Amino acid sequence: MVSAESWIAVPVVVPLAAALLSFLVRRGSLFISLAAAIINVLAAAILVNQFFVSGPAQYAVGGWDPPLGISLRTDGPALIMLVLTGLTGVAISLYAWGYFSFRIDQPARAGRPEKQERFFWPLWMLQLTGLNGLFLSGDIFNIYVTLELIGVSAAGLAALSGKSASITAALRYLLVSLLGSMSYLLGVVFLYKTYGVLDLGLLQKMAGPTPGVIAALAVMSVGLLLKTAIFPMHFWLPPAHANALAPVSAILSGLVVKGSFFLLFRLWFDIFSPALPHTAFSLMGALGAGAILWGGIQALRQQRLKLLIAYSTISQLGYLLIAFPLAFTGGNSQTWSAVLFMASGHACAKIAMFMSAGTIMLHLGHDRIRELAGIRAYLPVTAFAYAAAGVNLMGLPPSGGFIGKWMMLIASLSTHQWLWALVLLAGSFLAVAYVFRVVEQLFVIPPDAPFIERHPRAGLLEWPALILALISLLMGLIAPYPLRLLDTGMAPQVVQVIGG
Amino acid sequence: MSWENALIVAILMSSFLPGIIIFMLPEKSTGLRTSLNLFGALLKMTLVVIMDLAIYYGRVFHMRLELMEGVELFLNADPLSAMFATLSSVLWLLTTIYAVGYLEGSPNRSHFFGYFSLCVTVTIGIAMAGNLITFLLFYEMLTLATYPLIIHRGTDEALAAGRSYLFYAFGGGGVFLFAVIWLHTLAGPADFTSAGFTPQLIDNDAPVLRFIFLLMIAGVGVKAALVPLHGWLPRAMVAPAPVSALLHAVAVVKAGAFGITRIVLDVYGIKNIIQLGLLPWLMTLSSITIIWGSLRALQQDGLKQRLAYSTVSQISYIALGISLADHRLALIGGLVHLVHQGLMKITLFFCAGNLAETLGIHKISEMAGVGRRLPLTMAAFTIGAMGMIGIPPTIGFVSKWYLCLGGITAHNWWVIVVLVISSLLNGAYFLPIIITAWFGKQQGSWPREKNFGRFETHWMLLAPPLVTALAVIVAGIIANAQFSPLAWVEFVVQEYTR
Amino acid sequence: MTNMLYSFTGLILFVFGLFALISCPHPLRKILGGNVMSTGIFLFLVATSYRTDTASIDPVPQAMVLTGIVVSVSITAVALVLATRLQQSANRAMNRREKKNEGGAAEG
Amino acid sequence: MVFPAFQNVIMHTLGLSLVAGAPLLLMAGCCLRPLREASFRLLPLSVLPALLAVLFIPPGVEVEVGWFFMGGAMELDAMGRIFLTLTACVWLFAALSVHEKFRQDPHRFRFAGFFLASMSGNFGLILARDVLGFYLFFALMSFSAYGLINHNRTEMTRKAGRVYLVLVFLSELAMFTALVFLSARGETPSISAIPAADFSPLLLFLLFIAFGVKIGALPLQSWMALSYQQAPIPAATALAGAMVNAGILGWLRFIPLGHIVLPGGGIFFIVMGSLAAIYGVIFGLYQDKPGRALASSSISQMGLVTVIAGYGLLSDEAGQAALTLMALFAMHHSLAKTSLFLGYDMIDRGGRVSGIFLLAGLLLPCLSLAGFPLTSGAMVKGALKELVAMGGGSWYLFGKVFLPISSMGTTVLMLHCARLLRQHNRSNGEGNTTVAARLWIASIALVAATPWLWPPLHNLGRHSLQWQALAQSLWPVALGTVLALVWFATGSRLPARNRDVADFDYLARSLSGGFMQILVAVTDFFAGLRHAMESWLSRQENLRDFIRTRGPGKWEKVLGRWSVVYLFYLLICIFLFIIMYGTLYS
Amino acid sequence: MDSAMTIILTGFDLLLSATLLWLAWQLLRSTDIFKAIIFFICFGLLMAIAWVRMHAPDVALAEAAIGAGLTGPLFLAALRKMERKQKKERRFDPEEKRDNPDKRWQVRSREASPLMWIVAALTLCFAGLLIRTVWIIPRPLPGLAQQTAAHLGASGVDNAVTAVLLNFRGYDTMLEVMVLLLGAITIWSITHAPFPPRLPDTSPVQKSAVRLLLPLICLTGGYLVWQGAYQTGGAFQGGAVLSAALVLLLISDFLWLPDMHSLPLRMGMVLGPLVFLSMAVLGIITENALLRFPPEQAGAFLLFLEAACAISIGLSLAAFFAGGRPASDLREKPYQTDQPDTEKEGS
Repeated sequence: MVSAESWIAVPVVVPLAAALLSFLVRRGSLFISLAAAIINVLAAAILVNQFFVSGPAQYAVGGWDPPLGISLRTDGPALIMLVLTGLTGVAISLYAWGYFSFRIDQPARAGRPEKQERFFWPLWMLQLTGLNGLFLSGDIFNIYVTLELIGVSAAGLAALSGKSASITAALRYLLVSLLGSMSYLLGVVFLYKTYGVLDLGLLQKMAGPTPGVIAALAVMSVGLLLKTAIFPMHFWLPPAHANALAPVSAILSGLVVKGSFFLLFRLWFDIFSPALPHTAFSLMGALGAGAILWGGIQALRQQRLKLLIAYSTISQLGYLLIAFPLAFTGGNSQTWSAVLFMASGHACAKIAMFMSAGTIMLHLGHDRIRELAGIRAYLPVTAFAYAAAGVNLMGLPPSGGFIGKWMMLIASLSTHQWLWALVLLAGSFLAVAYVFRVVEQLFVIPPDAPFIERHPRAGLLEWPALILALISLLMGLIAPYPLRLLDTGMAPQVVQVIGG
Repeated sequence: MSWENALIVAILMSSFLPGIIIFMLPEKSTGLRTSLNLFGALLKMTLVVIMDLAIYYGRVFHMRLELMEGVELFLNADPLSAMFATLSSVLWLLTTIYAVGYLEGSPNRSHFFGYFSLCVTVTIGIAMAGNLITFLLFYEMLTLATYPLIIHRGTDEALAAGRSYLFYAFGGGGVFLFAVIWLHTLAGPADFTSAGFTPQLIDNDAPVLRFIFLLMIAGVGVKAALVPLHGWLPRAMVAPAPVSALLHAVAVVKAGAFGITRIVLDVYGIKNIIQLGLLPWLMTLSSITIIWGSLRALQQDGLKQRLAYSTVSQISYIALGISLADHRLALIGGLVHLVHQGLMKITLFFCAGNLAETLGIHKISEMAGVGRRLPLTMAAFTIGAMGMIGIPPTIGFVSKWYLCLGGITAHNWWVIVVLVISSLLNGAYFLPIIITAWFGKQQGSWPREKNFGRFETHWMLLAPPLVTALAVIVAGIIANAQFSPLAWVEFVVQEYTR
Repeated sequence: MTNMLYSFTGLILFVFGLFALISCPHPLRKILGGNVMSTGIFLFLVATSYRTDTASIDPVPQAMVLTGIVVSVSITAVALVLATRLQQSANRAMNRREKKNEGGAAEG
Repeated sequence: MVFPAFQNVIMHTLGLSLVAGAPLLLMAGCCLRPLREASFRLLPLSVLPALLAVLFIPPGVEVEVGWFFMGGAMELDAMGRIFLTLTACVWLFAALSVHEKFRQDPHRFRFAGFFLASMSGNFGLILARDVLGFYLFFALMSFSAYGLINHNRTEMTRKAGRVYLVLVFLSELAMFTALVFLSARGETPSISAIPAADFSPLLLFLLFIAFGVKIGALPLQSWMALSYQQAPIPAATALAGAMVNAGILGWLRFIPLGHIVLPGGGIFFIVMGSLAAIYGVIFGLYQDKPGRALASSSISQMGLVTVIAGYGLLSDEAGQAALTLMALFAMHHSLAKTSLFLGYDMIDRGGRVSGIFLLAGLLLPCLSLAGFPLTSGAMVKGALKELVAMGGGSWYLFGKVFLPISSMGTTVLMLHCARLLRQHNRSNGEGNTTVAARLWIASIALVAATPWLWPPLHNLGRHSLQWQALAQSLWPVALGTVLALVWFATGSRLPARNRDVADFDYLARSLSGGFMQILVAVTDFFAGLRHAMESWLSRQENLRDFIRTRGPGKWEKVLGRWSVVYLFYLLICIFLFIIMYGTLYS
Repeated sequence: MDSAMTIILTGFDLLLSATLLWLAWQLLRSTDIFKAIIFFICFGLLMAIAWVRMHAPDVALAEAAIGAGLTGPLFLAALRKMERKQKKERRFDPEEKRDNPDKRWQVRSREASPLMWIVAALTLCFAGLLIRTVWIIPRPLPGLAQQTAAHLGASGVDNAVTAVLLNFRGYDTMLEVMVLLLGAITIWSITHAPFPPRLPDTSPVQKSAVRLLLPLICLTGGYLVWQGAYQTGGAFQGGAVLSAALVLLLISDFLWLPDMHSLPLRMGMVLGPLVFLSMAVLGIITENALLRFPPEQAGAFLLFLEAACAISIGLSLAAFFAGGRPASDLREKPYQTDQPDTEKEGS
């Protein structure tokens, strides 16, 4: 009968089926998707369990072993992203439920929110499929297909609100995504030309500093950087994220950029680290530093909440990159783990923030930061969720962000890379500034605060945000578990390389 | 889990859980909120006292939670933490009562009391932190927990104060984090022990260690309001009186001073720090702070502002005592002032709050003759102020006495000069308040008078300052008794002067 | 030789497409550029598999290119629809503005 | 046998505790609304435990109260007994007077409270065995006295109070510092074991300031005239009669006279003392208010005490002699002063005593102070001469010249006082003055009788009865009397307008004011600097504007262009290419 | 003979490459976008030839059908949609260039011109690096030809490309079909089919031509699907041909897609992916691996799969052409006036 290893297919197959069904059967799309999200989490949990029992696994799709066939694999990084996506996926689904029922109850334009809901679910499920496929895939061309799946569904989601601004942003997003994935594909071709295989595991064994790898890494990295919205190439992100519907912003900011980042991470640390010189890592660090500072400054100057959050995403992505030189020279595997740990902490926090912003916007009708005061009286949970998520962005204990920052600082100080440490601190200060710009508005209730009617389903909007925010806030306390996942997941060769 | 662990957790939870529940309570359920608050406070106090006794009889309280390799949460209740925890929990009870009275009928109380409880939880966490990471964790959380309290009024001024607070606190926090990590990379993960880190390190990295020390002091110095870093404190006075009391006596400023103590005694260790020659720096810094705070206090007309600057000055007594850490008496003086300053300053803030709440008085120039209208409040105020000046038999005298003794046994005349000048200035800014309150002639009517029936003000506003004022006197008179703060501090100091 | 030649052609097509995607302001041109770019990559990829000997031709790149073509047409279609929507709303806005201007002129 | 001993301990502890405790309890009673009437009625009884203790507590009983204020201890030693007796008597007089005078006063409870607190402090410091206990009670007494001085709350009393408070505060600080120096070994010494070895001139100077304020030593005297005049007369009685002694006792307790020789310190004391003695006289002659005149006489007399202490510091045996002599002088002075103040009180309240009797009654303490034969003054001055003789050398000569002059001056001053008292306007003529009169008479009796009844004075008394001594003590008084009479007869008065100048009031005020101004200026400067820095840092508006409109905003737009992004795309790509090729070829 | 052949072929290769590059350059630089699209179609056709030259007939077929055959019309339709209204409403502007209907596209490019030179130089540099890399990649190039050939027998089909596509790398194809469906879903989510795609003057000749052609096209499509197992052809090619039939129907007013109910369309679009997915899951259940087919029946399975996919692909491609969901589906108020949104989302 069905073997235990086949669980690995579930995170791909189930959302896929849900996407098809929810496109086909529109009425029940919500519940189909919700069920799929929950099954997805369960599958992720089972995979984690299997991982702890029997270590990294490889699964040949169709029974064809690589290099001929495609393999799926679970290892630490993949699993942590899988679990993250699963958890946040459920939260986002719940939130979207509340969000759309809210909007459908108060239609601003006939039919529009309903249309949005109908198409949201299949698109979201395909997005989930793409992400899970990306994390699990062990084949570089298959990864390209998942990237496209992610890219197109993300553009579709971004365009869902139907406003001109969001359409513009979505088109730009789509083109950027096209450019990114084409660059990636070019890299795939180079690799195939050089080694004649597409499997990650085989590539890892073969890879060395050869011309093909060099070209592949250069174009793939730059493509993925573009897709991840790293600093000088971030232009597409803020409009896309800020103009989308709230659940969509959450998906885009929390998960989608993490997908391409994960790939970058995998390429640089898992597969090709032997081929990469130190300077390359420093370049990544420099880009990260630029992102942290620039994103922070831009976040400071925004007048709108969602734009602020979007720019903070840019800033936070910089942290992930700044970890590259630190992990390379840090001489300890922790920094390596810190990257993904921080990424997942940030994902939870960012999703919670966008959810809060969406809730506020639904209730208030706008998201101008200066006019938010008083909202706490009606949406206390949301206000708190925003603040709690902000703690993660600021990197204060005990959040996941803190643990990540801690490990990075340790690495930078123990290897005397002062500059990175200073940038990390400066980024935190900027984060404090832009988080509290909002929080101070959220936390006060002026006497003349306007009265806002609470939607009966507002709980569905508020609590998922709070739970994610709390997860991000308390992630530091449960750090040993994900870190264990990462530690065991690392291939011995990589440990050697990074450690040496 | 042994009962010791359970006790630690229970102590933390006894304010945390009520805090969480209070957050969720609707605004209207005043009774439930108040009883939860008081129940939590009483429970916490009881538990802390039990813990004190157990510590006195040699029990060890440890709790570890590993976050990752080399980073663990470590809660450890040694006598020093017990001292701070006791102070905080007792004063929290009083402040809670006071706050309930103070905020009666004002909006957003669930929010307020929720953060109030979180704040004390975090403070207890600071007290019981057993290593730098844990300390840092709670230290940063303290900023977060107090910020909503500072901006509670929601006025522009409050927001500006909040911003200033954040600027300073997170600036300090960042510097502190940096220093902690730096030290971590040099010395590895280490718990607070009276020995500090290994002496070999000094041979290799003395200049770096010095620099780290400066960074650390700057980091915690922000909360302890050491002089160039004190700017937030007077501004934060826009917060309601219970918050000021909390900031000055229970939580924030205390946490900073406690941090200095920990850094000198437990992170570096007395021996090491002397070898590094760092104490004179600390002494200079604290002396400047003492004098500066007093001088600035002299020029304030706002009562709370004056008190705030007085805190700036007084808190550095602790640092001054610590800076003579190799002399037992000075150490005792410094540590005992941690408790004493808390009692005295909270009295003063309670009284200032009473003046503001009952009569609408915010300025010293409006206080003439107020002693007749609020005799009990002003009596408490007088006692608190006397304590601040250091007039016997108040506890202020006790700590000053020990500090001076420490100075003289160390042949460090500087300390005495500083303390005498400071006392002179303390007198110069407190005595006129007392005189004008008691002997001045009332000018016209009070700015905004409220009547509370039987007592001169709401009983919940009256009882806490009276209790603390009594404590200011009694704890001074019985300083040598077995169960006084002084005795406990001597117990604490045993560990460090062995 | 042949595969080298076609590889170069493919790469140059890629670069052309890239340049067009970036530098052309018109969305349709951008999308065209994207198409040229992908076609270039496909050519580059298939050139890899080319052997004079028909039997030893590697089918995997061809399969990949088939997949790629389909993906590419989807993206193109989506992008075109988006661009159309955008242009239409821009046109409408322009018309509205003109109408307003005309109305204003008529009144004035 | 254990039990009775234990019982004794309890009794002694209780007894000694009550000496200072009873007034405090009564004070507490005065503060509580239901008890205050009764407490006020019991006011004179508060002295009772002190008197009983003098009578019944055997010498050498030492009570340790370990928990009390860092280790308290009480003992009633010989010196203490003298002072306690004396002080208790004065306080008793004062208490009775208060009880009588303030019966109708609306603020009597407040006054009683301060009064009792001062009293408690005064008793407590006498009994205190440990320096901190002494300090504690001294502070209690000093600060409570502010309430006595500023009882009437007029502009003048407030000013008097302020001056007093400032000086008291200074003295407290000096004393505190002195105590710290005394404890330089790390533990607080007991009063009987003040370490002579560590005694430094600095310490002596600190003690001079600490207790000099109380006795009105020269630069610190300015509170006295103000307070004695402005305080209610019973309070002034207590100040002049009892609390001044606390200052003397302070010196006695803390300067281990007889164990140390500090010639420099001694000279300082002698000079300051003699200056004070002369200054007191001259200053007194300017006065036209009895209170002020009496205060200046106190200044002058206390100058003599300072001189005694100074001589005591010159050598060991002189120290021993000075020790006794200071105690005796204290007693002599306070009895005379008390009597004068009680007389003043009686006159002030319109007491009807016939002219000649009044004059006699007033003259007796005056002459006693001047050192008229057969009075305690003569005895004390005789002893002083012997002490001066011990000083040796030039200081002996100085004493020989100075003492008669001082006696002469005192005589003139005291006669001036008596005249002022006689001429005093009876402020409120009505009222029952029988109690006041009786008190006054009792005090005169005490002044007259003490030299002969008090055992320690027997020797001196016998000595003073010798002819030579009589003559020696008589001629300065006589000369002084003549001078005074001439002065009175010519009717000339010294101009009153220089009074304030002589008060050092201006000087002090302008000095302290200038000092404060400098301080304020300095702090303002730094605070301003800091403020400027902060506002520069947090000039958020400008910064925000910059971030929003210029700089970052503009560049963000540039970064939003496809071509710019493409530029970066190419740059990063080419950079990666090149560096990786670099590794390939290196 | 071989050498002569080689020379001829090399000449052909050079010519073809040069033509391709020239076409690409033209289509990217020509001033008129309409021309550019025409160039693009030509480019697609030439590419098909290039594919044939590369011995990739499957790709050639797909390119011809999809790359040139479908994408070109897609572009043309889009261009028409973009210009149509404008033309209608601004009749007095015959000089208006078809290119750059909106001025803002142009302004930016002029501004950026100095930058463009740098960028162009860097692009050249980039191209040089790429070419150089290809140049130095060691030869012979490795590949998976042997493995594929070795396992072809177990794949159930004879055509190696189809074997790779549907069996060895069936997972890729499953996701790829999803991407296609995703494209359709996205397009549906964006807008309605915005204008009647039929030509205004459908002549009777056209109609009858369509009537005649239709069965033929369908037959061709079916044949291509069927043939996929053995020779060139397969689901994509067949699907593309089917979509051509649908497009013909659309533009000839036979099928009025915007008026259709969306459910049958959705069912048709989902059919292929769903069958694919079911097969995949069936593989888990029966063969213990995702997408594993029992080797004996693999051929039948794959044929079924291809047939289902072809239908869905045809429908999806037709949906691309229609450019939106049926007008009756999920009606929202049309965007008559696209005022700046003042509703909930802010602006």
